Amino acid sequence: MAEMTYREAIKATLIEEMDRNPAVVLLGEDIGVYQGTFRVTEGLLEKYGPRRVIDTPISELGFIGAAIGMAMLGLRPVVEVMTWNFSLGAADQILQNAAKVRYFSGGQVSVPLVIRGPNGGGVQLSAQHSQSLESFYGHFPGLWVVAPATPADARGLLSTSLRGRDPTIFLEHAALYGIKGDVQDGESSVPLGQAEIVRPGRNVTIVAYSRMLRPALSAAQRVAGEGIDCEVIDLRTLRPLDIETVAASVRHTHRAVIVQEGWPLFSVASEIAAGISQRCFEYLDAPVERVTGADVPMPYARSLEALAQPDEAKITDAVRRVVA
Amino acid sequence: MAEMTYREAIKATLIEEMDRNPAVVLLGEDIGVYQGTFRVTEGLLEKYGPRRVIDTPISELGFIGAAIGMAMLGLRPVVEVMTWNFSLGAADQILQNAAKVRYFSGGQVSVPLVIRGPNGGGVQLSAQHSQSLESFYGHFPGLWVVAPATPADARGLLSTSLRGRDPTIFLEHAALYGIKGDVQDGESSVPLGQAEIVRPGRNVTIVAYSRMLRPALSAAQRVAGEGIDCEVIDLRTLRPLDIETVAASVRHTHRAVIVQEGWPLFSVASEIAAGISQRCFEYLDAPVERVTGADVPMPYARSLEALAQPDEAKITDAVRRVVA
Amino acid sequence: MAETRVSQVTRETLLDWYRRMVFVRRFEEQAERSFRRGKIGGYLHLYSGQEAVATGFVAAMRQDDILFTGYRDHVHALLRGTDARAVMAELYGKMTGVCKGKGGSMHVIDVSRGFYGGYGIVAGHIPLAVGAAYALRTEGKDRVCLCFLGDGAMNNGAFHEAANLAGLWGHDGLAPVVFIVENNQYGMGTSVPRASAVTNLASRFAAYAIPNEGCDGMDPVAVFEVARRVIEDVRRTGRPYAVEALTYRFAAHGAADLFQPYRSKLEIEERRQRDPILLLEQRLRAEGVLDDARGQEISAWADRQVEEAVAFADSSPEPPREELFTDIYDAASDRGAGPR
Amino acid sequence: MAETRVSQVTRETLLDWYRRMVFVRRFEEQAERSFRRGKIGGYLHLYSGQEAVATGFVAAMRQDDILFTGYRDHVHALLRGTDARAVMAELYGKMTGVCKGKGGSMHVIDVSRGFYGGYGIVAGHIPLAVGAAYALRTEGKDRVCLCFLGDGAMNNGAFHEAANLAGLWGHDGLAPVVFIVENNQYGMGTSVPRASAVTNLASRFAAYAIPNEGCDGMDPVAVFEVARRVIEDVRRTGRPYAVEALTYRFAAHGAADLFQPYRSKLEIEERRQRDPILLLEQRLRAEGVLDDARGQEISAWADRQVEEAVAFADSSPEPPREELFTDIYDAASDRGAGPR
Ligand SMILES: Cc1ncc(C[n+]2csc(CCOP(=O)(O)OP(=O)(O)O)c2C)c(N)n1
Ligand SMILES: Cc1ncc(C[n+]2csc(CCOP(=O)(O)OP(=O)(O)O)c2C)c(N)n1
Ligand SMILES: [Mg+2]
Ligand SMILES: [Mg+2]
Repeated sequence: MAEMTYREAIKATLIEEMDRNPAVVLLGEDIGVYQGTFRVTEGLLEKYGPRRVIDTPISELGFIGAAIGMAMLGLRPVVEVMTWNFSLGAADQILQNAAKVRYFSGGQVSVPLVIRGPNGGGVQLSAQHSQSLESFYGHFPGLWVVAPATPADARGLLSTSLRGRDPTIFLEHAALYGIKGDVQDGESSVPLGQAEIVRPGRNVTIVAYSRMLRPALSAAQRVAGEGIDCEVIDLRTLRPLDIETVAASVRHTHRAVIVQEGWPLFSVASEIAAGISQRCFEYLDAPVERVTGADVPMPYARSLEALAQPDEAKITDAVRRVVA
Repeated sequence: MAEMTYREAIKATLIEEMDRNPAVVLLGEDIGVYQGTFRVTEGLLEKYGPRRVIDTPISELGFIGAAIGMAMLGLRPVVEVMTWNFSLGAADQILQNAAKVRYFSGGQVSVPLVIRGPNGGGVQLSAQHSQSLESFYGHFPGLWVVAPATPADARGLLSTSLRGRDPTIFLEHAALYGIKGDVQDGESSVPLGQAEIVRPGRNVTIVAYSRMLRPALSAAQRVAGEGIDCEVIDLRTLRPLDIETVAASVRHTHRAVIVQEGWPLFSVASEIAAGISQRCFEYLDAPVERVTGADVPMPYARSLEALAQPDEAKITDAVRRVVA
Repeated sequence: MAETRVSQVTRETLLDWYRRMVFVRRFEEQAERSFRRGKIGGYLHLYSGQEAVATGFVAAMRQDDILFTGYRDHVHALLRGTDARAVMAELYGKMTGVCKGKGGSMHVIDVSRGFYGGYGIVAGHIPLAVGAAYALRTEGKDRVCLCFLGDGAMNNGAFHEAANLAGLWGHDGLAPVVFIVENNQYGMGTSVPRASAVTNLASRFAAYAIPNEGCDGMDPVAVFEVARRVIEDVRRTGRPYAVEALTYRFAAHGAADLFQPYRSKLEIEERRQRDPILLLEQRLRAEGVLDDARGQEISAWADRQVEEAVAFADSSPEPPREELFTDIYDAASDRGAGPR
Repeated sequence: MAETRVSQVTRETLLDWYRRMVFVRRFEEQAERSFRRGKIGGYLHLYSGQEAVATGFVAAMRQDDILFTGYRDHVHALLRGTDARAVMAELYGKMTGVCKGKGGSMHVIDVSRGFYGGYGIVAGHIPLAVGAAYALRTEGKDRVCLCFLGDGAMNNGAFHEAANLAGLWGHDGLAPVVFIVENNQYGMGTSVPRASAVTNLASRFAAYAIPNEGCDGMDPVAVFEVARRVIEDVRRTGRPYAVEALTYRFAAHGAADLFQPYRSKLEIEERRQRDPILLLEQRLRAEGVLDDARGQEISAWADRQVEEAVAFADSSPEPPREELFTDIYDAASDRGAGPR
């Protein structure tokens, strides 16, 4: 066991895989000479050289498409998108080629590709730079969609993704890079598609992932004082979605609150709420509550941005509502 | 009242608006000389000339971006995407500029833009050409998302969209262009954001839209013989979503089946199911059933494609399940 | 010219090319008939008229080289040696198709022959080809990647970004890719001058430091001479190269297009005067390599091949329903637990 | 040169430009200080070093012309005459900001001055500018649209597709747009030769039939001479034109970047020898138009302007919470019932 930051956990995993597998190459804007916008790839160009750590032009469509082609021919590219907002320019390559070529080739072609980078908002980057795109990518079959909340999961889920043979949307979060946590030594891999109960409880199930796990936990802490015992589940993977773990929990708590940073409509929260209502129809004692980002483009002003996002207080209120 | 096809209804509306408003211009691939891939714009180049009917290169990102710029400067562009699948190349322009510039400019700029074309599958176009993208576009605030199922609604919703001052994602369906229906003479406008009860009933509420309305209606017909009286609702608009009309219906039917052509996860069906479960918690007699497209890239083979899509039989079974 | 040809392309080779070209033309004609009969669904894009381009380039490829193209892809597969029966079965959506009937006409793919497809989004395959070329180079071998694209595809951003990456990586010898622009004068109904600000398409590659030239896309020999030189150059240097082949599409853009308001019957007739198969036939007859008997023999052989392909496709089974859910994710990685 | 300048740009004008350039530099320096103090959040991209480019071009614009640029946008607004207080208030996220504090540094927009912004996605604004230019032409007036972009933006597909559309529409006189490539040598930490296969960026416009030339982006007079000629040409013809202005960014890419491993302190120092403000000051002193007293006067005036802007921004109110839900859709169209 060693304590490391979320950033260090990702970097350590990249190094581990690059050392054991020469087919792993990194591509992205300013990941080399510049050392990475969020310093995740710091020093890797010096360590592995320009053929394996490739600085790219501002051509998301081009280099993500090229990475798909590399993967089809046997390399294992890991693309860093400076932020997921910029991946929209490459949506066609990700959704039409990476997610589908195995299928329309009748299984002849694999695309062992990981695309990683920060998702979400919270640091006043305003409308174009604060999007949470998991519900969008998660809608498309052919992709894996992962969103770790802790250094240990960042490490475990990334190493699983790097050894898989399918395209993985690996959603990090700028607000998490600096957080610390224990990570087991040596290789560690966390299976995709398995949620984790991070806090057992009896009265209410709170479902969260990525950056929202911490306010969910502190809200659970907070209401514990009021005698409300919350079970907190970290989804960790959004596609495939481990709805069973969530449903099993709600079958004994009878109440659920879902927390997500992104927009409400046609989202992860919609699916979880629908899945719970369907699977726990006989068990629910109250309607499922959803705490999501406001249905607005993200404003720049600090005060408005705060209003637009879920936080401990909003989660706490929702918990109180479901037990009321 | 005149009977016309869905195609004719759209074309008639375009002509009506182009005649009354010189600011309306059309852009798209092969909408002019070629007369439109689905013949919706047939003859319009000859009628309005090349400055108002603009054939574009295969540059969705470029000409949709240009259309946004035209709209910002006072024109009212109507973009035809040959099919919505090709809009993925322009996702960045649609989501980052069209949907957000009014907001981040503090209301200084409007983008009165309609992007229209066929969405969905069903004619063996395989994985890259058969997507239903409404759940994707509907996730983003700043856009209107419309999906008419009848000639009358195609006309009414398009004319409302063309007079609005916001970007509208207007989802037609290749399988519907040829269907006929009564359309009232003269101007007609259907408000966005209002679902319609197309078949009143007492036992089960079936929610559908676009191409799925017809199998939903025939399923209702079918089970009527078994004494199951279905109320069928056509959503018509997906953003904003008229969940209230749906909830009001379920409050008296106590049961619901949602039908959509698209993929299940993080979708319109997820949101409706969640919304019903929340708003009709005390009223539901059975879990909400969802009939959606299979969670797979669309296969080419006719038999597999049929398996991947909702149809009357699948809807009928779902209705029977909710009343069982 | 006569010398060079004779020196470089033997009469036997020429005759062999003629045989192939007649065969793939018949294949496309049959595909259209099957489409009309409802045996083939979706979109069907025929290559008729452009045969000399793929024939010349594929002839210049090495067995272990690879290629990518768009949706007008049947002939590229056939020329690489993919069994015509498996290609026709794919168009018929049968389990015996190269892609198990899951891809259809726009996604003919045969990795065993280095043919990576077969893509339906215009220009969407170009970045793949550039990345694939990079991967080939990192193997330390000297394999080359061919990327066929249309004139219309050049106006798409995917082309621009991929071409710039090829130019950049080429400076380090890491982009062994040949761009072959099949300029058939139209992108659906839009002629080159109505879609491209500059009509000399080869010249546009200068913006990416990619050497380029044009060639007569109706003459397989002319194409082959350029192809061999260019491919070997790319193989040696690891730098990209672009060739614009001037050609013409005789068929409609897609088999579903019943009329073609964007061009006149007369134009098509004129272009048919330079039908690549006709030109080659005239040359072979002039050289006495081909006579009526030989011609009929080839024609009959081609028809037989095509008939067999159709019979095979027709009698093949539909994919079983389980196929709906296979090939989405790696079978080795169970969906519940994720990739291992 | 001396003659031309004197003939075309009076000493008074030059002095006025100097005043503006000193002012906008101070504005940026203040913005950085406010960022360090946590008064400004998000990303903050400074224009320091590039002032001559916007100064020369904006000076050559007509009142009713319009412009678009990226996220390095404060100075373009200030030079067009947007109140410095409203710009600073925007950076502070206040209700008195040009965009009511909703846009921030990357989205400074002032439509009343023809400044359409202010966009955060690299190259994403280029198609907007081409469409805007088309719209201007359909008014039947002769207004022109300026589109500033970075060297890095040219490698993006949005640039390619928009430039091709401009070239195409320009053939019909429907694309009165001037592309101004502010080549500051880097896109974040990636130098031009590491991002672009071809380093003569102006020359890349040939692929779109867009006439182009380069100019010294450190000399406002050189920029102005080119700008005036080019803008009038575009105004007359309705055809696009491209200018590559060679310039340099003295500040870090963004104020948050603490170290810059991609370039040396020495390089920056050398480039500062050609600081556009310094060069202009030397010229004005040489011509006796500027002396110490005048210099201090201007410096003091600039500081006062900036202080006022900061005081205004600091004391302005945050946007009220209702603002969270306004400006998403047209107020006239009620969300429930849709646009009317
Ligand atoms: C991005 C995208 N936009 C539009 C289409 C529809 N489409 C299919 S083929 C085609 C024309 C392509 O022309 P070209 O590149 O010249 O190839 P050709 O068909 O002439 O071989 C178009 C517009 C598409 N498949 N992809
Ligand atoms: C599509 C996209 N990719 C990446 C980014 C992150 N980013 C912001 S500015 C920048 C560099 C742009 O360089 P250039 O175009 O030369 O403009 P400069 O910053 O030098 O003025 C990058 C990569 C972005 N904003 N948009
Ligand atoms: Mg073509
Ligand atoms: Mg730059």
